[in-house]
Amino acid sequence: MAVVLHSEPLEPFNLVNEHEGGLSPGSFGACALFVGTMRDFNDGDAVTAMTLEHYPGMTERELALIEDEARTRWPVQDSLIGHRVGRVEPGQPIVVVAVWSAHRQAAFDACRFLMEALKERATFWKQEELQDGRRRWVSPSPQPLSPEGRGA
Amino acid sequence: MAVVLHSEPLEPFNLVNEHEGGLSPGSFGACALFVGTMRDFNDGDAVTAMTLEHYPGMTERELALIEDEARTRWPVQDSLIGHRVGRVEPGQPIVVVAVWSAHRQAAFDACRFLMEALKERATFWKQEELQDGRRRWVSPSPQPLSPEGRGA
Amino acid sequence: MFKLCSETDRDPHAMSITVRYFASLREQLGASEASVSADGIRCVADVWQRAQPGRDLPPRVLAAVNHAHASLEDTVTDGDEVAFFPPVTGG
Amino acid sequence: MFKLCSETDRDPHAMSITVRYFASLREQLGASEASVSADGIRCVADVWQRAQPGRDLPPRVLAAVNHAHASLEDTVTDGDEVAFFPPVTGG
Repeated sequence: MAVVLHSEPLEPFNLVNEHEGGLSPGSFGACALFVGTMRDFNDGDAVTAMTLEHYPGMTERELALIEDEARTRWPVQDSLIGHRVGRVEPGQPIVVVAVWSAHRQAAFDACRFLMEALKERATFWKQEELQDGRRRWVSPSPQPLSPEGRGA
Repeated sequence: MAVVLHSEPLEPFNLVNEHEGGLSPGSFGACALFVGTMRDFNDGDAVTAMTLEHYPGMTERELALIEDEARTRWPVQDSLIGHRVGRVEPGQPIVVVAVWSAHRQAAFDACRFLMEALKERATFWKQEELQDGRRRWVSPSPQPLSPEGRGA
Repeated sequence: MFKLCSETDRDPHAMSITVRYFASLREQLGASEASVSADGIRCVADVWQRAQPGRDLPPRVLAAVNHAHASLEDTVTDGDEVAFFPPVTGG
Repeated sequence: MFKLCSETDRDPHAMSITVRYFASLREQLGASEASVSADGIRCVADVWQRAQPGRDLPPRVLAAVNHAHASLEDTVTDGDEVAFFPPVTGG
Protein backbone atom coordinates (compact mmCIF):
# COMPACT_ATOMS: atom_id res chain seq x y z
CA MET A 1 0.00 0.00 0.00
CA ALA A 2 1.27 3.46 -0.81
CA VAL A 3 0.23 7.07 -0.37
CA VAL A 4 2.04 9.73 -2.35
CA LEU A 5 1.43 13.48 -2.36
CA HIS A 6 2.94 15.31 -5.32
CA SER A 7 3.68 19.01 -5.55
CA GLU A 8 4.73 18.53 -9.18
CA PRO A 9 2.45 17.31 -12.00
CA LEU A 10 1.25 13.75 -11.48
CA GLU A 11 1.75 11.16 -14.20
CA PRO A 12 -0.91 8.73 -13.03
CA PHE A 13 -0.42 5.94 -15.56
CA ASN A 14 3.35 5.95 -15.14
CA LEU A 15 2.95 5.99 -11.37
CA VAL A 16 0.61 2.98 -11.45
CA ASN A 17 2.79 1.16 -13.96
CA GLU A 18 5.86 1.62 -11.76
CA HIS A 19 4.03 0.54 -8.64
CA GLU A 20 2.73 -2.55 -10.41
CA GLY A 21 6.31 -3.41 -11.34
CA GLY A 22 6.91 -4.08 -7.66
CA LEU A 23 4.14 -6.67 -7.45
CA SER A 24 4.66 -10.35 -8.10
CA PRO A 25 3.62 -11.01 -11.73
CA GLY A 26 0.86 -13.57 -12.15
CA SER A 27 -0.33 -13.15 -8.58
CA PHE A 28 -3.10 -10.65 -9.26
CA GLY A 29 -5.81 -10.81 -11.90
CA ALA A 30 -7.34 -7.38 -11.71
CA CYS A 31 -6.37 -3.74 -11.40
CA ALA A 32 -9.01 -1.04 -11.11
CA LEU A 33 -7.91 2.52 -11.45
CA PHE A 34 -9.42 5.97 -11.23
CA VAL A 35 -7.89 9.27 -12.29
CA GLY A 36 -9.46 12.61 -11.45
CA THR A 37 -8.33 15.46 -13.65
CA MET A 38 -8.83 19.19 -13.32
CA ARG A 39 -11.47 20.52 -15.67
CA ASP A 40 -11.41 23.98 -17.20
CA PHE A 41 -14.95 24.72 -16.06
CA ASN A 42 -16.88 24.45 -12.78
CA ASP A 43 -20.28 25.79 -11.74
CA GLY A 44 -20.59 27.53 -15.07
CA ASP A 45 -17.32 29.48 -14.78
CA ALA A 46 -14.08 29.17 -16.71
CA VAL A 47 -11.40 28.12 -14.24
CA THR A 48 -7.79 28.98 -15.08
CA ALA A 49 -6.03 27.26 -12.17
CA MET A 50 -6.61 25.70 -8.79
CA THR A 51 -4.59 25.46 -5.61
CA LEU A 52 -4.87 22.32 -3.50
CA GLU A 53 -4.21 22.91 0.17
CA HIS A 54 -3.70 19.97 2.52
CA TYR A 55 -2.86 19.29 6.14
CA PRO A 56 0.61 17.75 6.10
CA GLY A 57 0.72 14.70 8.31
CA MET A 58 -3.03 14.37 8.76
CA THR A 59 -3.77 14.02 5.05
CA GLU A 60 -1.28 11.16 4.60
CA ARG A 61 -2.57 9.50 7.77
CA GLU A 62 -6.20 9.68 6.59
CA LEU A 63 -5.34 8.22 3.21
CA ALA A 64 -3.44 5.34 4.82
CA LEU A 65 -6.41 4.66 7.12
CA ILE A 66 -8.73 4.57 4.11
CA GLU A 67 -6.43 2.03 2.44
CA ASP A 68 -6.43 -0.04 5.63
CA GLU A 69 -10.22 0.03 5.70
CA ALA A 70 -10.45 -1.11 2.07
CA ARG A 71 -8.15 -4.00 2.89
CA THR A 72 -10.38 -5.14 5.75
CA ARG A 73 -13.46 -5.04 3.50
CA TRP A 74 -12.16 -6.58 0.26
CA PRO A 75 -9.40 -9.02 -0.71
CA VAL A 76 -7.09 -6.23 -1.81
CA GLN A 77 -3.60 -7.31 -2.74
CA ASP A 78 -2.19 -3.81 -3.01
CA SER A 79 -3.35 -0.24 -3.45
CA LEU A 80 -1.94 3.13 -4.37
CA ILE A 81 -3.23 6.64 -3.75
CA GLY A 82 -1.51 9.59 -5.39
CA HIS A 83 -2.77 13.17 -4.96
CA ARG A 84 -1.59 16.53 -6.18
CA VAL A 85 -1.00 19.42 -3.81
CA GLY A 86 -0.21 23.01 -4.72
CA ARG A 87 -1.13 24.82 -7.90
CA VAL A 88 -2.79 22.74 -10.61
CA GLU A 89 -3.77 23.76 -14.13
CA PRO A 90 -6.69 22.48 -16.23
CA GLY A 91 -6.00 19.10 -17.80
CA GLN A 92 -3.57 18.11 -15.04
CA PRO A 93 -4.42 15.07 -12.95
CA ILE A 94 -5.42 15.70 -9.34
CA VAL A 95 -5.82 12.22 -7.93
CA VAL A 96 -5.10 8.63 -8.87
CA VAL A 97 -6.42 5.59 -6.98
CA ALA A 98 -5.46 2.05 -7.95
CA VAL A 99 -6.36 -1.33 -6.46
CA TRP A 100 -4.89 -4.72 -7.32
CA SER A 101 -6.78 -7.87 -6.44
CA ALA A 102 -7.19 -11.45 -7.56
CA HIS A 103 -10.83 -10.62 -8.27
CA ARG A 104 -12.45 -8.17 -10.62
CA GLN A 105 -15.38 -7.30 -8.40
CA ALA A 106 -13.17 -6.62 -5.38
CA ALA A 107 -10.89 -4.40 -7.45
CA PHE A 108 -13.82 -2.33 -8.76
CA ASP A 109 -15.53 -2.09 -5.36
CA ALA A 110 -12.41 -1.21 -3.42
CA CYS A 111 -11.25 1.36 -6.00
CA ARG A 112 -14.58 3.13 -5.87
CA PHE A 113 -14.62 2.99 -2.08
CA LEU A 114 -11.14 4.53 -1.88
CA MET A 115 -12.16 7.35 -4.18
CA GLU A 116 -15.43 8.09 -2.36
CA ALA A 117 -13.79 7.91 1.07
CA LEU A 118 -10.96 10.15 -0.07
CA LYS A 119 -13.41 12.79 -1.28
CA GLU A 120 -15.40 12.55 1.93
CA ARG A 121 -12.67 12.46 4.53
CA ALA A 122 -9.20 13.36 3.32
CA THR A 123 -8.11 16.88 4.31
CA PHE A 124 -7.68 18.60 0.98
CA TRP A 125 -9.20 21.94 0.05
CA LYS A 126 -9.47 23.41 -3.42
CA GLN A 127 -9.32 27.08 -4.27
CA GLU A 128 -10.13 28.05 -7.84
CA GLU A 129 -8.76 30.94 -9.85
CA LEU A 130 -11.41 32.19 -12.27
CA GLN A 131 -10.86 33.79 -15.64
CA ASP A 132 -12.06 37.14 -14.28
CA GLY A 133 -9.35 37.09 -11.61
CA ARG A 134 -11.54 36.07 -8.69
CA ARG A 135 -10.45 33.28 -6.35
CA ARG A 136 -12.99 31.11 -4.60
CA TRP A 137 -12.94 28.09 -2.35
CA VAL A 138 -14.69 25.08 -3.82
CA SER A 139 -17.82 24.11 -1.89
CA PRO A 140 -18.12 20.53 -0.75
CA SER A 141 -20.50 18.29 -2.61
CA PRO A 142 -23.95 18.11 -1.00
CA GLN A 143 -23.57 14.45 -0.09
CA PRO A 144 -23.54 13.83 3.67
CA LEU A 145 -20.23 13.19 5.35
CA SER A 146 -19.59 9.81 6.85
CA PRO A 147 -19.63 9.59 10.67
CA GLU A 148 -15.82 9.84 10.74
CA GLY A 149 -16.04 13.02 8.74
CA ARG A 150 -18.40 14.78 11.12
CA GLY A 151 -15.71 16.37 13.23
CA ALA A 152 -17.54 19.35 14.61
CA MET B 1 -14.10 5.29 -28.98
CA ALA B 2 -11.58 2.65 -29.89
CA VAL B 3 -11.31 -1.13 -29.99
CA VAL B 4 -7.88 -2.68 -30.35
CA LEU B 5 -6.99 -6.39 -30.47
CA HIS B 6 -3.32 -7.13 -29.84
CA SER B 7 -1.47 -10.27 -30.77
CA GLU B 8 1.62 -8.91 -29.00
CA PRO B 9 1.87 -8.16 -25.26
CA LEU B 10 -0.44 -5.32 -24.21
CA GLU B 11 0.95 -2.35 -22.32
CA PRO B 12 -2.33 -1.15 -20.85
CA PHE B 13 -1.16 1.97 -19.06
CA ASN B 14 0.83 3.18 -22.06
CA LEU B 15 -2.11 2.45 -24.32
CA VAL B 16 -4.48 4.46 -22.14
CA ASN B 17 -1.97 7.26 -21.73
CA GLU B 18 -1.54 7.55 -25.50
CA HIS B 19 -5.27 7.45 -26.13
CA GLU B 20 -5.81 10.17 -23.52
CA GLY B 21 -3.26 12.31 -25.32
CA GLY B 22 -5.76 12.57 -28.16
CA LEU B 23 -8.48 14.03 -25.92
CA SER B 24 -8.93 17.72 -25.31
CA PRO B 25 -7.18 18.53 -22.00
CA GLY B 26 -9.40 20.03 -19.34
CA SER B 27 -12.56 18.70 -20.98
CA PHE B 28 -12.91 15.54 -18.91
CA GLY B 29 -12.73 15.17 -15.15
CA ALA B 30 -12.61 11.44 -14.67
CA CYS B 31 -11.02 8.36 -16.13
CA ALA B 32 -11.93 4.91 -14.82
CA LEU B 33 -9.82 2.02 -15.93
CA PHE B 34 -9.72 -1.73 -15.52
CA VAL B 35 -6.92 -4.11 -16.40
CA GLY B 36 -7.36 -7.88 -16.33
CA THR B 37 -4.11 -9.81 -16.09
CA MET B 38 -3.40 -13.52 -16.53
CA ARG B 39 -2.85 -15.27 -13.24
CA ASP B 40 -0.56 -18.25 -12.75
CA PHE B 41 -3.28 -20.30 -11.09
CA ASN B 42 -6.90 -21.21 -11.89
CA ASP B 43 -9.28 -23.74 -10.38
CA GLY B 44 -6.48 -24.97 -8.15
CA ASP B 45 -4.05 -25.72 -10.99
CA ALA B 46 -0.79 -24.05 -11.98
CA VAL B 47 -1.29 -22.52 -15.40
CA THR B 48 1.79 -21.97 -17.56
CA ALA B 49 0.21 -20.23 -20.55
CA MET B 50 -3.10 -19.48 -22.19
CA THR B 51 -4.25 -19.05 -25.76
CA LEU B 52 -6.99 -16.55 -26.54
CA GLU B 53 -9.03 -17.44 -29.59
CA HIS B 54 -11.40 -14.89 -31.09
CA TYR B 55 -13.73 -14.48 -34.05
CA PRO B 56 -12.10 -11.88 -36.28
CA GLY B 57 -14.67 -9.36 -37.38
CA MET B 58 -17.36 -10.38 -34.96
CA THR B 59 -15.27 -9.74 -31.85
CA GLU B 60 -14.42 -6.19 -32.89
CA ARG B 61 -18.05 -5.57 -33.86
CA GLU B 62 -19.34 -6.79 -30.49
CA LEU B 63 -16.87 -4.61 -28.60
CA ALA B 64 -17.85 -1.54 -30.61
CA LEU B 65 -21.54 -2.27 -29.93
CA ILE B 66 -20.81 -2.52 -26.22
CA GLU B 67 -19.08 0.88 -26.35
CA ASP B 68 -22.09 2.31 -28.20
CA GLU B 69 -24.41 0.95 -25.52
CA ALA B 70 -22.31 2.48 -22.73
CA ARG B 71 -22.50 5.82 -24.49
CA THR B 72 -26.30 5.69 -24.63
CA ARG B 73 -26.52 4.89 -20.91
CA TRP B 74 -23.92 7.25 -19.43
CA PRO B 75 -22.37 10.60 -20.41
CA VAL B 76 -19.22 8.96 -21.74
CA GLN B 77 -16.79 11.28 -23.45
CA ASP B 78 -14.56 8.54 -24.80
CA SER B 79 -13.73 4.90 -24.21
CA LEU B 80 -11.07 2.40 -25.11
CA ILE B 81 -11.13 -1.39 -25.14
CA GLY B 82 -7.91 -3.31 -25.71
CA HIS B 83 -7.78 -7.12 -25.65
CA ARG B 84 -5.03 -9.65 -26.17
CA VAL B 85 -5.42 -12.50 -28.64
CA GLY B 86 -3.05 -15.42 -29.15
CA ARG B 87 -0.71 -16.96 -26.60
CA VAL B 88 -0.48 -15.17 -23.24
CA GLU B 89 1.80 -15.91 -20.30
CA PRO B 90 1.09 -15.39 -16.60
CA GLY B 91 1.51 -11.79 -15.51
CA GLN B 92 0.66 -10.47 -18.97
CA PRO B 93 -2.39 -8.22 -19.34
CA ILE B 94 -5.38 -9.70 -21.15
CA VAL B 95 -7.80 -6.82 -21.28
CA VAL B 96 -7.92 -3.10 -20.61
CA VAL B 97 -11.08 -1.01 -20.50
CA ALA B 98 -11.00 2.75 -19.99
CA VAL B 99 -13.75 5.37 -19.84
CA TRP B 100 -13.39 9.13 -19.82
CA SER B 101 -16.25 11.30 -18.59
CA ALA B 102 -16.88 14.65 -16.99
CA HIS B 103 -18.29 12.76 -14.03
CA ARG B 104 -16.75 10.28 -11.61
CA GLN B 105 -19.86 8.14 -11.15
CA ALA B 106 -20.46 7.80 -14.88
CA ALA B 107 -16.84 6.82 -15.47
CA PHE B 108 -16.98 4.13 -12.78
CA ASP B 109 -20.37 2.80 -13.88
CA ALA B 110 -19.58 2.73 -17.58
CA CYS B 111 -16.17 1.13 -17.05
CA ARG B 112 -17.69 -1.65 -15.02
CA PHE B 113 -20.48 -2.11 -17.54
CA LEU B 114 -18.00 -2.38 -20.41
CA MET B 115 -16.00 -5.00 -18.56
CA GLU B 116 -19.04 -7.08 -17.55
CA ALA B 117 -20.59 -6.88 -21.00
CA LEU B 118 -17.29 -7.82 -22.62
CA LYS B 119 -17.00 -10.92 -20.45
CA GLU B 120 -20.58 -11.87 -21.15
CA ARG B 121 -20.85 -11.24 -24.87
CA ALA B 122 -17.56 -10.73 -26.68
CA THR B 123 -16.42 -13.76 -28.68
CA PHE B 124 -13.20 -14.73 -26.96
CA TRP B 125 -12.31 -18.22 -25.76
CA LYS B 126 -9.48 -19.14 -23.44
CA GLN B 127 -7.55 -22.36 -23.52
CA GLU B 128 -5.14 -23.00 -20.66
CA GLU B 129 -1.88 -24.93 -20.71
CA LEU B 130 -1.34 -26.62 -17.35
CA GLN B 131 1.95 -27.40 -15.71
CA ASP B 132 1.38 -31.14 -16.27
CA GLY B 133 1.11 -30.57 -20.03
CA ARG B 134 -2.67 -30.82 -20.29
CA ARG B 135 -4.61 -28.22 -22.24
CA ARG B 136 -8.16 -27.31 -21.28
CA TRP B 137 -10.78 -24.83 -22.40
CA VAL B 138 -11.80 -22.39 -19.68
CA SER B 139 -15.42 -22.86 -18.61
CA PRO B 140 -17.64 -19.82 -18.64
CA SER B 141 -18.50 -18.24 -15.31
CA PRO B 142 -21.80 -19.52 -13.90
CA GLN B 143 -23.48 -16.12 -14.23
CA PRO B 144 -26.36 -16.12 -16.73
CA LEU B 145 -25.75 -14.64 -20.15
CA SER B 146 -27.62 -11.55 -21.16
CA PRO B 147 -30.41 -11.97 -23.72
CA GLU B 148 -28.05 -10.88 -26.51
CA GLY B 149 -25.63 -13.60 -25.47
CA ARG B 150 -28.16 -16.44 -25.65
CA GLY B 151 -27.61 -17.27 -29.26
CA ALA B 152 -28.65 -20.90 -29.37
CA MET C 1 -33.16 -31.65 -30.85
CA PHE C 2 -34.34 -29.21 -33.51
CA LYS C 3 -36.27 -29.21 -36.73
CA LEU C 4 -36.01 -27.63 -40.11
CA CYS C 5 -37.61 -24.23 -39.99
CA SER C 6 -39.56 -24.88 -43.19
CA GLU C 7 -39.19 -26.03 -46.74
CA THR C 8 -37.71 -23.42 -48.98
CA ASP C 9 -39.35 -21.76 -51.90
CA ARG C 10 -36.32 -19.64 -52.78
CA ASP C 11 -34.02 -19.31 -55.75
CA PRO C 12 -32.56 -22.68 -56.66
CA HIS C 13 -29.43 -20.95 -58.02
CA ALA C 14 -28.42 -20.03 -54.47
CA MET C 15 -24.89 -19.11 -53.42
CA SER C 16 -23.26 -21.03 -50.63
CA ILE C 17 -23.30 -20.30 -46.92
CA THR C 18 -20.03 -20.14 -45.00
CA VAL C 19 -20.05 -22.05 -41.72
CA ARG C 20 -17.47 -21.42 -39.00
CA TYR C 21 -16.68 -23.21 -35.76
CA PHE C 22 -14.67 -21.88 -32.86
CA ALA C 23 -12.81 -23.02 -29.76
CA SER C 24 -13.77 -26.38 -28.20
CA LEU C 25 -16.50 -26.94 -30.80
CA ARG C 26 -13.93 -26.47 -33.57
CA GLU C 27 -11.74 -29.09 -31.88
CA GLN C 28 -14.64 -31.52 -31.36
CA LEU C 29 -15.69 -31.28 -34.99
CA GLY C 30 -12.15 -31.24 -36.34
CA ALA C 31 -13.05 -28.36 -38.63
CA SER C 32 -12.91 -24.60 -38.46
CA GLU C 33 -14.76 -23.68 -41.63
CA ALA C 34 -17.07 -25.25 -44.18
CA SER C 35 -19.27 -24.21 -47.02
CA VAL C 36 -22.78 -25.53 -47.55
CA SER C 37 -25.32 -24.95 -50.26
CA ALA C 38 -27.89 -22.31 -49.42
CA ASP C 39 -30.50 -24.27 -51.32
CA GLY C 40 -33.45 -24.94 -49.05
CA ILE C 41 -31.80 -23.21 -46.04
CA ARG C 42 -34.11 -20.91 -44.10
CA CYS C 43 -32.63 -20.57 -40.63
CA VAL C 44 -29.60 -21.20 -38.43
CA ALA C 45 -30.84 -24.66 -37.41
CA ASP C 46 -31.02 -25.67 -41.08
CA VAL C 47 -27.39 -24.65 -41.55
CA TRP C 48 -26.23 -26.84 -38.66
CA GLN C 49 -28.17 -29.83 -39.93
CA ARG C 50 -26.74 -29.50 -43.43
CA ALA C 51 -23.19 -28.91 -42.23
CA GLN C 52 -23.26 -31.66 -39.58
CA PRO C 53 -25.85 -34.16 -40.84
CA GLY C 54 -27.18 -36.50 -38.17
CA ARG C 55 -25.34 -34.68 -35.34
CA ASP C 56 -27.36 -32.84 -32.71
CA LEU C 57 -26.22 -29.33 -31.85
CA PRO C 58 -24.29 -29.76 -28.59
CA PRO C 59 -25.94 -28.16 -25.55
CA ARG C 60 -25.03 -24.52 -24.79
CA VAL C 61 -23.59 -23.91 -28.23
CA LEU C 62 -24.21 -20.36 -29.44
CA ALA C 63 -24.63 -19.08 -32.97
CA ALA C 64 -24.04 -15.94 -34.98
CA VAL C 65 -25.13 -14.77 -38.41
CA ASN C 66 -22.89 -12.27 -40.17
CA HIS C 67 -21.03 -11.43 -36.94
CA ALA C 68 -24.17 -10.84 -34.87
CA HIS C 69 -25.44 -13.16 -32.14
CA ALA C 70 -28.39 -15.16 -33.46
CA SER C 71 -30.89 -17.77 -32.35
CA LEU C 72 -31.53 -21.11 -34.07
CA GLU C 73 -34.70 -19.71 -35.62
CA ASP C 74 -33.04 -16.63 -37.10
CA THR C 75 -33.19 -16.32 -40.85
CA VAL C 76 -30.18 -17.20 -43.01
CA THR C 77 -29.88 -16.10 -46.63
CA ASP C 78 -27.50 -16.70 -49.54
CA GLY C 79 -23.93 -15.63 -48.87
CA ASP C 80 -24.36 -15.35 -45.13
CA GLU C 81 -21.67 -16.40 -42.70
CA VAL C 82 -23.02 -18.59 -39.88
CA ALA C 83 -20.87 -19.41 -36.87
CA PHE C 84 -21.26 -21.90 -34.04
CA PHE C 85 -19.25 -21.66 -30.83
CA PRO C 86 -19.30 -22.49 -27.11
CA PRO C 87 -20.08 -19.86 -24.44
CA VAL C 88 -17.51 -17.08 -24.44
CA THR C 89 -14.76 -16.78 -21.82
CA GLY C 90 -12.98 -13.53 -22.65
CA GLY C 91 -11.65 -10.75 -20.44
CA MET D 1 -22.99 27.93 20.45
CA PHE D 2 -20.95 25.70 22.74
CA LYS D 3 -19.83 25.52 26.34
CA LEU D 4 -16.68 24.68 28.15
CA CYS D 5 -16.55 20.96 28.69
CA SER D 6 -15.74 21.38 32.36
CA GLU D 7 -13.41 23.14 34.70
CA THR D 8 -10.00 21.61 34.77
CA ASP D 9 -8.30 19.96 37.69
CA ARG D 10 -5.08 19.20 35.86
CA ASP D 11 -1.44 20.14 36.19
CA PRO D 12 -1.01 23.92 36.25
CA HIS D 13 2.48 23.53 34.70
CA ALA D 14 0.87 22.49 31.45
CA MET D 15 2.59 22.66 28.05
CA SER D 16 0.95 24.58 25.28
CA ILE D 17 -1.49 23.34 22.66
CA THR D 18 -0.81 24.02 18.99
CA VAL D 19 -3.81 25.31 17.07
CA ARG D 20 -3.95 25.19 13.26
CA TYR D 21 -6.40 26.61 10.76
CA PHE D 22 -6.82 25.62 7.12
CA ALA D 23 -8.30 26.84 3.86
CA SER D 24 -11.15 29.38 4.00
CA LEU D 25 -11.13 29.38 7.81
CA ARG D 26 -7.41 30.24 7.79
CA GLU D 27 -8.18 33.14 5.48
CA GLN D 28 -11.15 34.34 7.55
CA LEU D 29 -9.12 34.31 10.75
CA GLY D 30 -6.00 35.69 9.11
CA ALA D 31 -3.91 33.05 10.89
CA SER D 32 -2.68 29.58 10.13
CA GLU D 33 -1.21 28.60 13.45
CA ALA D 34 -1.35 29.63 17.10
CA SER D 35 -0.29 28.35 20.45
CA VAL D 36 -2.51 28.44 23.52
CA SER D 37 -1.92 27.44 27.10
CA ALA D 38 -3.20 23.99 27.95
CA ASP D 39 -4.11 25.19 31.40
CA GLY D 40 -7.76 24.47 32.04
CA ILE D 41 -8.29 22.98 28.58
CA ARG D 42 -10.28 19.75 28.53
CA CYS D 43 -11.75 19.43 25.06
CA VAL D 44 -11.70 20.72 21.50
CA ALA D 45 -14.38 23.34 22.21
CA ASP D 46 -12.21 24.78 24.99
CA VAL D 47 -9.30 25.16 22.57
CA TRP D 48 -11.41 27.15 20.11
CA GLN D 49 -12.70 29.44 22.82
CA ARG D 50 -9.22 30.15 24.13
CA ALA D 51 -7.73 30.64 20.68
CA GLN D 52 -10.62 32.76 19.35
CA PRO D 53 -12.15 34.38 22.46
CA GLY D 54 -15.66 35.68 21.94
CA ARG D 55 -15.95 34.19 18.44
CA ASP D 56 -18.40 31.40 17.78
CA LEU D 57 -17.11 28.41 15.86
CA PRO D 58 -18.43 28.96 12.32
CA PRO D 59 -21.06 26.47 11.19
CA ARG D 60 -19.82 23.28 9.48
CA VAL D 61 -16.24 23.75 10.67
CA LEU D 62 -14.56 20.42 11.42
CA ALA D 63 -11.85 19.66 13.92
CA ALA D 64 -8.97 17.25 14.39
CA VAL D 65 -6.79 16.32 17.34
CA ASN D 66 -3.31 15.03 16.54
CA HIS D 67 -4.20 14.41 12.87
CA ALA D 68 -7.39 12.46 13.63
CA HIS D 69 -10.90 13.77 13.01
CA ALA D 70 -12.44 14.81 16.34
CA SER D 71 -15.65 16.19 17.77
CA LEU D 72 -15.96 19.32 19.91
CA GLU D 73 -16.28 17.17 23.01
CA ASP D 74 -13.17 15.12 22.36
CA THR D 75 -10.46 15.36 24.99
CA VAL D 76 -7.39 17.52 24.44
CA THR D 77 -4.25 17.15 26.52
CA ASP D 78 -0.93 18.94 26.89
CA GLY D 79 1.16 19.08 23.72
CA ASP D 80 -1.72 18.13 21.44
CA GLU D 81 -2.18 19.66 18.02
CA VAL D 82 -5.75 20.80 17.41
CA ALA D 83 -6.88 21.83 13.94
CA PHE D 84 -10.01 23.57 12.65
CA PHE D 85 -11.01 23.55 9.00
CA PRO D 86 -13.96 23.73 6.62
CA PRO D 87 -15.45 20.62 4.96
CA VAL D 88 -12.93 18.93 2.71
CA THR D 89 -13.03 19.20 -1.08
CA GLY D 90 -10.25 16.90 -2.27
CA GLY D 91 -10.06 14.43 -5.12
